[in-house]
Amino acid sequence: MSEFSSTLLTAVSFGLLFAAALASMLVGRRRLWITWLVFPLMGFAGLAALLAAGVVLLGNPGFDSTLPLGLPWLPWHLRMDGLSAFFLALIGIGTITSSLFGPGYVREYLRGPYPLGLLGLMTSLFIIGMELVVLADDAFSFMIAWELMSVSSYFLVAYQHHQPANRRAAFLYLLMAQIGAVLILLSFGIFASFGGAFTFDAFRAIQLSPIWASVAFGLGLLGFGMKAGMFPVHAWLPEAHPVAPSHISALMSGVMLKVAIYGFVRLTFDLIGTLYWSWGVVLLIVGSVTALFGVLYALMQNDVKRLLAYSSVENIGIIFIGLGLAVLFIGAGYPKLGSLGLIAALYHALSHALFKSLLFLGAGTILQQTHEHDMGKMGGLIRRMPWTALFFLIGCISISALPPFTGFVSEWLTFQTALQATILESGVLRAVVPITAAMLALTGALAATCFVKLYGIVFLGQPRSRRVKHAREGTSGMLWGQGLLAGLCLLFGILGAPTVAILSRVVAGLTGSHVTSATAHGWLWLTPVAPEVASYSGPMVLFGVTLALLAWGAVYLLLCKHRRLKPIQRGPAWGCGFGRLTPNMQYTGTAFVMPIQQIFRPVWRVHEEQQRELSTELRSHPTQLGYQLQIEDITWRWLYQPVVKLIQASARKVGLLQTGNLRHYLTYSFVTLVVLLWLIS
Amino acid sequence: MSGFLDTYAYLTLTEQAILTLAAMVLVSSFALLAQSRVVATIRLFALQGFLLVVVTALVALNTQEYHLFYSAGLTLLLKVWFVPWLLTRQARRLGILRDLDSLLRPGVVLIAAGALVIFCYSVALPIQRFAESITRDAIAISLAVVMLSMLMLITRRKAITQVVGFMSMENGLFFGAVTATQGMPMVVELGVAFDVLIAAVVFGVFFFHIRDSIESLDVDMLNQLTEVDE
Amino acid sequence: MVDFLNPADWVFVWLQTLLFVLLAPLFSGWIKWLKCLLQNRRPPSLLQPYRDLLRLVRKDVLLADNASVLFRGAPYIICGCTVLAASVVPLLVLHQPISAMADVIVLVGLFALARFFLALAGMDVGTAFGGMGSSREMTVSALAEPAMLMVVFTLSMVASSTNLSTLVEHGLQQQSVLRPSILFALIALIMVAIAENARIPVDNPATHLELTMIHEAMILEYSGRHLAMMELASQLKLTTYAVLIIDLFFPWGIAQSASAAGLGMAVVAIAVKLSLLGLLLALGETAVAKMRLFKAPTFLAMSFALAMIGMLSFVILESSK
Amino acid sequence: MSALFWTLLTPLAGGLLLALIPGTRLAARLNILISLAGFLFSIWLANAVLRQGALDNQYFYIDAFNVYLVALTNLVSFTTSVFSRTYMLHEFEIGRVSERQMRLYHASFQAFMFTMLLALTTNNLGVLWVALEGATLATVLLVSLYRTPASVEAAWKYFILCGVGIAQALFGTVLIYLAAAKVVDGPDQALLWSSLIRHATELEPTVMGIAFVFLLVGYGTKIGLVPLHNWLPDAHSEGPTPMSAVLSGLLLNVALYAVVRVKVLVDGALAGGGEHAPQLAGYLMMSFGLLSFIVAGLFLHRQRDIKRLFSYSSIEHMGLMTFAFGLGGPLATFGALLHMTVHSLTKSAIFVTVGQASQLSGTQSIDHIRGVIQTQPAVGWGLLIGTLAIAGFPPFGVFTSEFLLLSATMQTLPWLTIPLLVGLGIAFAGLFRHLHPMVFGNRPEGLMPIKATVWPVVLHLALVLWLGLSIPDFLAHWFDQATILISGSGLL
Repeated sequence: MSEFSSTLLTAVSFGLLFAAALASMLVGRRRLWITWLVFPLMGFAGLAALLAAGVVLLGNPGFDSTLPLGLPWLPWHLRMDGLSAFFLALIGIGTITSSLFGPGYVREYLRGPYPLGLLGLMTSLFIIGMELVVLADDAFSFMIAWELMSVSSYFLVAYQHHQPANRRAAFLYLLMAQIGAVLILLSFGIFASFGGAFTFDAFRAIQLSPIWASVAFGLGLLGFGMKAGMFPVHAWLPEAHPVAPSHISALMSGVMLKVAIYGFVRLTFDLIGTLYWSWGVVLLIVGSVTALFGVLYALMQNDVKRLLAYSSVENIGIIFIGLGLAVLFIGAGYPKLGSLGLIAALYHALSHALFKSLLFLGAGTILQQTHEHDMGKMGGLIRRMPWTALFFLIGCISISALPPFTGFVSEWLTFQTALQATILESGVLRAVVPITAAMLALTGALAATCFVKLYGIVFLGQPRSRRVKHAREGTSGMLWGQGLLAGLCLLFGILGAPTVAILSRVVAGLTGSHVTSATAHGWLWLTPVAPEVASYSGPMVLFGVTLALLAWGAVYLLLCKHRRLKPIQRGPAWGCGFGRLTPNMQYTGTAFVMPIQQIFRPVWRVHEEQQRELSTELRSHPTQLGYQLQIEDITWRWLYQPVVKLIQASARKVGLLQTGNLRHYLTYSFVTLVVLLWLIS
Repeated sequence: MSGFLDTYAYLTLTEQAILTLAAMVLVSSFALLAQSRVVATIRLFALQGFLLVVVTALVALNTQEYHLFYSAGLTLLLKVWFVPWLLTRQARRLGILRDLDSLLRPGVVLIAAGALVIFCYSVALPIQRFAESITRDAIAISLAVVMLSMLMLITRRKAITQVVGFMSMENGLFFGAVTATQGMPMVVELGVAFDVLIAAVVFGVFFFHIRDSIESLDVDMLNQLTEVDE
Repeated sequence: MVDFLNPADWVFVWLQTLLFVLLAPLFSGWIKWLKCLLQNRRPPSLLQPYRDLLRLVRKDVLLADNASVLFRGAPYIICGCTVLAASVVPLLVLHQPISAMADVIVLVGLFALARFFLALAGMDVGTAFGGMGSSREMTVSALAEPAMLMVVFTLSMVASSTNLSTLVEHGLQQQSVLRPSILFALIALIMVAIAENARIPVDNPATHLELTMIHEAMILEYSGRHLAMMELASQLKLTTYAVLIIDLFFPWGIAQSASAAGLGMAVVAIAVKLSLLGLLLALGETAVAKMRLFKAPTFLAMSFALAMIGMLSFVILESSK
Repeated sequence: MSALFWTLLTPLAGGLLLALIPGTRLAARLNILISLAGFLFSIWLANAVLRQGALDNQYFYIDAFNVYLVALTNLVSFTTSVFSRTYMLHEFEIGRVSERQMRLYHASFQAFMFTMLLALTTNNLGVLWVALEGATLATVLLVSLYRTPASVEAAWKYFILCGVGIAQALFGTVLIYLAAAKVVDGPDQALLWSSLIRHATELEPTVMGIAFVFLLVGYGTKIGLVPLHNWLPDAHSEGPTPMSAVLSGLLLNVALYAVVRVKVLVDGALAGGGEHAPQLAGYLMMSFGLLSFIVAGLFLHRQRDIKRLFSYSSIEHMGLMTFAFGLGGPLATFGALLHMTVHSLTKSAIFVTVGQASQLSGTQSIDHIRGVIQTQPAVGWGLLIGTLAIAGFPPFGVFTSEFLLLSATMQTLPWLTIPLLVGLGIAFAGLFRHLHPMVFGNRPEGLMPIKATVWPVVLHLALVLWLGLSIPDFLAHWFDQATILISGSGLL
């Protein structure tokens, strides 16, 4: 019965998405269709997917089916197990919230040059692609779904193609998506060449030799890592995510990156099966570097969405750290701790899906209202858009891994797993793991700095430009979308134990080891290993924080109702003797992170430029000062540019073949013939 | 060298004649390669064609494959008369009949041509099954003629001499087909002849197109379409 | 294992937290008092911090024109988080139900949450000072927090637990063992505590010199009861750190259970240890000058390195298998 | 049999008819009708072959391998003729071509179709050669149709290089005849593929080896294998676009078809012993294929002309197919056959849109074609989606075939996947770095949409999409039979 219901719900989800795609194609000039037909259809599709996943996550069996598509001897296999269900749920949540947010957001495009139908069509295809990826059960349909996801999101990145930056980003995105896909394909190819079949079942049955397994793992890591935004193959991410429409950015950063993580987990933990601890070390190194790199670059950004994109890189690093711990512990013979690491990674995937979607939706609201990307022009939005400000604050707290919100639980679980490293036999490993944890700690602290900067500059203080001054709150749909995510951020921050219980079931399907201890003490307490080792109670922390807020409420009531306290008075802040405060007196984003920039200087390629116009009378007295700071991703210089140069140079060399002279061409033909004759004789 | 047998002496007279003619065809190829005057090139080409006609006729006699006489007639018509006539006429109309097509380093080219002949022979040498008959030698010669014609195509700059080279290549093929295999099936022969005819006509048309566009027939000046950075 | 939901225990938790809150101004008064003595000034009364707080509460609140809701809510949240953090740290009795609520990582998290709001509040009005303070605070904490976590990791690897009660108990059981890791961790933690609590040489709580201040810059715009809460929170934070250091490294005397004798003993022990720690701090603050702001990262990097060495020495020297 | 007769007669008679008819507009319409008739006849033929099995007589040999190519050729010819009507009439209206040239164009178009169909259906390797040479002759005057210096130059190079190449192929054919004459009874039988394949193992291996070299170099010139490819971009870029579409989509296929037919023979001969490695033909094809694939990918980066760009892409894909056929084995062969189909469909669709885009912008220069999506969305999207398809993005069929090829490579020679993948990446970047600014961005001032027939593109891309999502049973069956013919064993 339940198997039937999950199948049915999944089918309904796909059906609705196809209907949405069809409707988008028919939109033409009927723009209201988008608002009243396409987005609701998508929303319900997301809901259906969420329910389908929920049915399976709550312990019912998944399903297994084939579709009459694909190759004659290889129809598309679809299968839903716990892992698929978990990621399908993420997709469902992302879809629901972005379709709540979408109708309000796309009003901006109503009069623009970009066709709305295309947006709807590609969004539907994008979601279909993602859902198919997590359900695919053979390499062929997986690749098709994967590329469908890439291509449709490419169109979404290129949607506002009149800006050259967007075109460039889209190109880069598509290129790297393609390369990544090819690497993944190659990784699957290794299985196929040993097993001769392309179904995941056949893959699972194969026992690869350590070398081939490592090659498959490495290719998979690179391929999926490229999509997920792993350092140093992340370069497309900070370019592409910011330029897509914001609800798409939310889907891309919040959900698509998780789909890449899904692929990696599926490949590593399910298909390869036999894990080696050395892979774990690789993952830990890659993860910590990615996390640290991401956050340091995020810190330096002044474009809101770009900052969020780099922060996605950071969070992917954290997820990889969790995965690395899982592989390491399983490889070293501690499946239970490995499961815990995997739970932490999946939990962080969930957290990141929630808060990054939330933040991108918030950024979208800001963008729609102010038409500004640059936070140097913002400020004081908390007074203009209080609800968005509240939700964004929740997002910022969550992403900074602060209790009692969801980001904290997942990082806490990661720490707890890392601290179990003492039981490992190898001294090197015992040292590596805690150092990774230290990197994680550093990352977390820097992330907090980053988001204080973001929130402080954007929402607090005084508006720095006129457009921002006239910003208004987004539509109710947009607020509902954000509110829902904010609520979930809190919910999953508090209900750590029940969530871990579900995740534990999911993970047990892969590692075979059930982490029962984590939730052994009821829903109130999360005890990953044992209660005397570590415990966390989200609800009680929330209770404590609520008490503080209640105290505020009480004071407020006393103040307003009973007039026991004197009412609050307002007055101008001191402007340091320069008269009233002006927006220019505020700290800028660049100034805010200047101390950190000084500390970690070599990490970035910094281009600083100062302009100074001196007054004519007093040579030492500048009338105007200008300062420009550009941060360039070092991977460009050390990785991408050399590759580009190499290709350009080889192309130039090869171009010498085509001299334009017929006699040269005849000579080629002649020489070819002679050489071949000589070869065979 | 005790096992040495003068196999040549055991061949029939016709076969000896065929081989002699083959040598002459080869020589004509060399001559084509060395000749730089347009009109002389065309005439040499006609001569080569005539040698082919004779060879074809001899083979036809030798093997009683009488359809080869048709081939011989066709060749006479096409390669000895029509193509040289056409080329001469066009060259005259273009006013290049007496031109020289300067050959770069003729000495080197001729030495290379000699080496090429040896190479062709070494390629044909391992063909075991036909070692006893003249077939193998015929293959070697025709291969050499084809290769020498290619060399001619490479070293010539005039469109018209390139066409002669191209046609001479066809001659080499034809020679191979006749001597080694006693001619191809008739349908193929006819098809080939038809193609040669059309090709000759199209070539004729092209000379004028080329002259109209670059005011010369120097193929080295046809170099607009290139991928090399200027 | 303590029964998590025993009401009597919870009453005790409340009482101890109350004690903590009440103690905090006294501890900071004590340090001030000692410092004055050391610097040959006439000390204020030990109760002066209480008087200051009361005076502030009674005063009117004056808000900047463009201060937002966040600015008004922040003191409550900051104060609440700090109290919550303090309630987790065992002051008198070892086993408490609340220690299961939050382990030492959560403790760091709670402080971080408080700091998050503090930094935001600093930026709310839009003065240059506020932004400057927030920027510096976040910079310092970005380095201090990982160092703190490293210390925590070292200790929790030694004790195989991050639960505060378990950690303290572990310390009690093997009091005479000299571990290099613990030594390094102690020094690192003290350095972190100094940085986190805005003490000399990282920051000077007594100055309002714009070029050097960190903490004070953020709360410049606060007044009245808001300022009182901010002050109380920072005093409480200082005390919590002090108690934490005592608990983790010198836990002797803490009561194993809530018996009268044990409690009495514990009160005496904690009073003595806090006084001594205060003395050390005052001595240090008198002897050392405040360093330049851009030296602070070096200071913190050192604490991070020490914590790291501590952990590595545990992994390499003390736990080889 | 009668189906075959009509299939061949239609373009032949059509060509003669069109050579005589003066009215340009009428001729354009007739061209479509003739191509449609040819297409319908070819379906009839395919149906007949599918029912009655292979057709094999003195003159013609039709099995699963070529009958589907016949159908494909006719389909592409039909859709191209539809496109060609609007395109060429536009060229006529703006005065780029005269009425006489239009007549030449239409006649040559059908003549070209005839030669291709003849090459595909004939049983005789000699006739195959004649037909391929005929194809060159039929198209060479079309390449220089515009009479610009560049087009004349391209045509001359095309003519000489393909002529020389094809002459080499003839030498190869002669050698095969020589090898077969002793084995096969009757000189008339000695060039018939059907009898050659029966006696394949008895053919003299050394001669067959040399013959294959000549045939590979000869027909390889037509396929566009590096370093024999030099004529291809020139000829494709300078001729009228419908011609480029059929050249890229069809002629290259037919040349490859010829090589594959010969390869089967040579494999048979070499399997019997001799001093060559049994996979000599395969190795040669693989090396040429791989070299072409990578070099063409690099060339893509340097293009300034949109049609040159896509003709290099054709070289790249032909290289891939040659590689796959060389690799052998059922999986690779199946993939190569599929790739032939989808590449034809996609590339001809791309050339259609390329033609429209360059007419729209009035230039073939990549630097000056801008914002096509904005100016004329149908053309822009066609170009973009077509390029995505050819670049190997699913769910288009090119992905399926490349997937099969890669996995086949992975199974037999895993290390070769590395250059393949590098090549794919380079080619992809090369295509898209040029495509992006062309389709996206703001529309240039003063450009007006042109009259463009879009449905052929839609049809082709829809077919490619269909093949990517699911290969219909009858087609899979066809491919499988062809796979059995070529590689000896099937997949299904």
